[in-house]
Amino acid sequence: MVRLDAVGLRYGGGPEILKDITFRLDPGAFCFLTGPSGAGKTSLLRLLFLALKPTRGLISLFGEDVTALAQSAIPLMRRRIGVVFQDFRLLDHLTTFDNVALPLRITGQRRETYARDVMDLLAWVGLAHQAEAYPPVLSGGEKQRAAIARAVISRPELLLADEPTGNVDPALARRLMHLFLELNKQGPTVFVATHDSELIRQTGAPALHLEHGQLRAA
Amino acid sequence: MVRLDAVGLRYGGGPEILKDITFRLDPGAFCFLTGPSGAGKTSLLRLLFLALKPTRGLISLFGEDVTALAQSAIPLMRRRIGVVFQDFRLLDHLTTFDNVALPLRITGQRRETYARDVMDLLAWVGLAHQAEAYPPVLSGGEKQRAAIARAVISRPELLLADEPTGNVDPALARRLMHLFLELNKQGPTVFVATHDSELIRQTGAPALHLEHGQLRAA
Amino acid sequence: MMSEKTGPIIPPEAAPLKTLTVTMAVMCTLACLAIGALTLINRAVEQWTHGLSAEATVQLRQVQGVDPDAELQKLDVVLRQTPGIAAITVMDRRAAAKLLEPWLGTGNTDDLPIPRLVRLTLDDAHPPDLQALAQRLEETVKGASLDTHQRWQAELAHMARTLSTLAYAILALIAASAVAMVIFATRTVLDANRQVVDVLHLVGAKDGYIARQIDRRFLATGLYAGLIGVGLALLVFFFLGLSGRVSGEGLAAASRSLLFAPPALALSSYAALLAVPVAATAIALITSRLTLIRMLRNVL
Amino acid sequence: MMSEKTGPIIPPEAAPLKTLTVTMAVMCTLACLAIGALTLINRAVEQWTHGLSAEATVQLRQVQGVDPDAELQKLDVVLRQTPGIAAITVMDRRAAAKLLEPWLGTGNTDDLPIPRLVRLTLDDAHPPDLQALAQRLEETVKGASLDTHQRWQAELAHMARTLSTLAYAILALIAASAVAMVIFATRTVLDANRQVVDVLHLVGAKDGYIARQIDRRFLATGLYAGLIGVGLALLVFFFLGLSGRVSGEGLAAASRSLLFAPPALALSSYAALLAVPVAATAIALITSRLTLIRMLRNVL
Ligand SMILES: Nc1ncnc2c1ncn2[C@@H]1O[C@H](COP(=O)(O)OP(=O)(O)OP(=O)(O)O)[C@@H](O)[C@H]1O
Ligand SMILES: Nc1ncnc2c1ncn2[C@@H]1O[C@H](COP(=O)(O)OP(=O)(O)OP(=O)(O)O)[C@@H](O)[C@H]1O
Ligand SMILES: [Mg+2]
Ligand SMILES: [Mg+2]
Repeated sequence: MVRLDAVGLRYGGGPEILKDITFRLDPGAFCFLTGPSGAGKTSLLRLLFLALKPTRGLISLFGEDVTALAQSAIPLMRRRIGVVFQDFRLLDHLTTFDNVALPLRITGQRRETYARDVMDLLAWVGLAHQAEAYPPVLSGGEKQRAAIARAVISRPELLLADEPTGNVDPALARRLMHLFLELNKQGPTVFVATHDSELIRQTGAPALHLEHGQLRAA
Repeated sequence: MVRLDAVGLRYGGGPEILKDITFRLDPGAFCFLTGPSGAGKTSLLRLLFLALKPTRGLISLFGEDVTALAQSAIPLMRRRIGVVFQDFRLLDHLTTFDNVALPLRITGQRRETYARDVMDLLAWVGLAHQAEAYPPVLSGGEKQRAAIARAVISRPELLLADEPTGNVDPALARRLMHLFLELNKQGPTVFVATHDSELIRQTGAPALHLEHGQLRAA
Repeated sequence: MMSEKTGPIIPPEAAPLKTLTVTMAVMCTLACLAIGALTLINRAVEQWTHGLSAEATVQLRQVQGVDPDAELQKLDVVLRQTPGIAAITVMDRRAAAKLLEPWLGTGNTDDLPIPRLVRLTLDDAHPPDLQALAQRLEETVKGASLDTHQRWQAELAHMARTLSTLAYAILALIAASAVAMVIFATRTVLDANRQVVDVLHLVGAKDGYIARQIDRRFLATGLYAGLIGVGLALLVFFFLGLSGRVSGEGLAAASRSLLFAPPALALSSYAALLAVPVAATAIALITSRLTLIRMLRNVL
Repeated sequence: MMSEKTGPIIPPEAAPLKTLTVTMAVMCTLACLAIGALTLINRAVEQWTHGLSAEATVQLRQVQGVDPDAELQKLDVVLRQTPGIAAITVMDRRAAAKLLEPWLGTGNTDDLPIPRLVRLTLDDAHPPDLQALAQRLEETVKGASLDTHQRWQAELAHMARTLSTLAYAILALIAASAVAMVIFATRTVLDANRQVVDVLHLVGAKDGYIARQIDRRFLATGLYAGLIGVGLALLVFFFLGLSGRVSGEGLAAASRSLLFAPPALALSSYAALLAVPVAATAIALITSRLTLIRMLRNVL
């Protein structure tokens, strides 16, 4: 599913953020990623959703070598991956509904075909009443939930989540983690970066620890 | 210091988010604010740093009635308040150093007079090596620490922090909370909204709980 | 409760596009004025050169002691022998005097020795050898001289060339600055929406899809600007047409002749004016699309 | 390691300002061309009307059976008796014949009864009653008529008025669209930096401080655009001046006369051209500042 082999990453001429990262996620796996602030968790996830090319090493997704991918094949590969960004990245000029529906809309689907699904998902994350609200008026936790909904709406084969519960209370965090586990049972691989050790403990899933550019099991 | 009297708030024609909020913070107090996502914590803080006017009720800061404040007096009042925004609000085109120095710079101070202070503070929050970096290349936790540094650089009389530790690991969160406590000892009143009940427990400071628009001691 | 419309993928508030619309509308107005001027110049040059090259004048001065009517007879004979002359018109005294009016006043000119004028209509297909004719006339008819209008023609052609060059230069300047403006505006729109474009890329949108969302706006902008420009220009021509006296010459009459020409001419000048919105739309669409594709490809 | 420069408070990449610079430069060029045209028109009108109103011409036709020289004597007497005439110049036959050349050719004109022309220079301060003079001449001198050039003057004045109106209209159009563009550009810059402005407000910056950070850019934009515009316009005049023949009339000569006028005239026309960058800077600065202050006040 996901395979990294001796991957190294440096930004520009800076120090190497990731050094010799080697790991694999099997299809249907559920895995956490932890590590201190600035360790490179977001950078690692960026490599996985093709927003960044590694300085060295090999990354393969769904059995394809990502570094050899043609420019035109990137969008199609990205549609198989759902991402919850640490900073949400919602579009301020679209309603919560339209934001969540975006991954479906850009594939050319019509509103009628997805409206039901989107509303159901919004209800699950507790945002049904905010479907017509624009992101600037959402609370921090509501934005985070909208970002999660957008990441899972297209039933991706790989779900990457970056600190998806930093802005919600512990009860809601458990509920969202439950959503990820539910989803994971239906097939997708899930990879979650988080600082919340309590949450990792409760979920009972394996965690990888990133520090000084090295990855080890936590 | 801070006094709210029967304050109510609704956005546009929506429901009342805050109902009859009445509380006071004495000079030198340290207080947490908790509550579920969407309860109105950020809205309450917005009232306190004058980004919002209450629909009804009375707010007074530093002994002055805020609702009667002249437009031209608002900037001067804001300079006495430091704010850590939930979404950081750093300026992407300025370096971390310049971002942190902003509150001093807009009062007309010259770089020579504040450069030392800014660098010392950056070192304390662990960002000295990123002083010349721009926010888009900072990690989530680094941005949050820069936002905290900007809020405290001008030694405000009132410090408001909105979920200031959502993106950092527990160890760093304790360190940052320690910074707030240190600062608090030197005079300023500190008011922190957070979901992290663990942190509240460790700090041992009183907490107010906001739910269904009502405030009560936690 | 839920609205049934999906929002536009690129934010609609597009101040750079408003600036572009205003700017391009002004540019289009000026382009139309330049095209109007070009049309008038070309039309006038055509009339003049056609009229002038199809015509020549023989002037017969009175020479002391020579019978003008006898000389006129001789002249007539020579002209009739020359091949390539389609018609010969002898202007009567009154017509000739009228031409001299600015100098002699409108008073009684009966007692003045006005030169006789003979207008020659030349055969367009087989024009006569005018130089030979001039020499022959000088030799055989006393006081006769041939005016071929050639100096006039050269002067007019030179002036027309200068004016046309100026008009074309203005059109080129306008087109070039329109292209520059569209490039800048496209960049501005893209910069203002950098975050939106990033997110679209990250959720798997293709470059072509994103470009289509944006250049649609530029198409509309170019079209509006062009139509506004043509409208303004027509208004300008209309008011210029009103401003002069009805029978007057110059700017006013010229503007009127642009607006109310005979159908065939009107068709061509209106077509030239309508080329402006078409060109504006094309410039806006093509320039923005090329800029977009190039810029989007540079973002990973 | 640490750089010693603080960054600008408003992000420097300002594509809307580049668009504005290009646009305003083109506008300024056109404004300069319009001002050049206005200067030429005004200068020509001044010369013409001054020349024309300070002058009149008496034309003395030859009448059968009347001695022209005797009539010329009578004319001279009448003119000398009329107050308000500063000078009397009798044009000799050659000069008069030269004026008729287009009609009579350059040949020998000795045998033609050319009318005699007498040019009157009028006393500007106390001009004579021209109507009374005309009547008196008609009564006393056979074949004499007074040409006061009044019809010409009216024609010229009308044409000049039309052209000046056109030029002023173009200037007004340019100024108005410049104001509109600056307003739009200011909005664009403010919209593009809405987040920055919000943050500045929230850390306690005053409206005036924020406005100063932005309108500084507009000042520079206006100044650059104006200078580029003047430069381009001078180039246009220069090439127009080159395009015509050296002794020629019309556009080329007019352009040359603008560029290389005698010092006093040159000073005034260069001053008029330099008013363009000043106006552009003023428009940019004042419009953007007013727009900024109004827009910033509407943000809490
Ligand atoms: N585009 C970039 N250019 C240069 N350096 C970058 C860039 N993005 C991130 N970095 C640097 O790389 C390091 C790792 O950043 P990253 O965002 O991956 O950390 P993280 O583990 O996600 O931290 P956090 O928990 O605080 O979000 C940081 O020091 C950051 O400043
Ligand atoms: N500008 C606004 N206009 C309309 N509604 C708003 C606006 N800002 C916030 N709201 C709504 O008010 C409610 C409270 O929002 P607020 O941001 O205060 O919550 P919060 O307690 O900070 O939540 P969180 O813990 O998720 O950050 C939310 O339902 C939100 O959608
Ligand atoms: Mg991160
Ligand atoms: Mg909040």
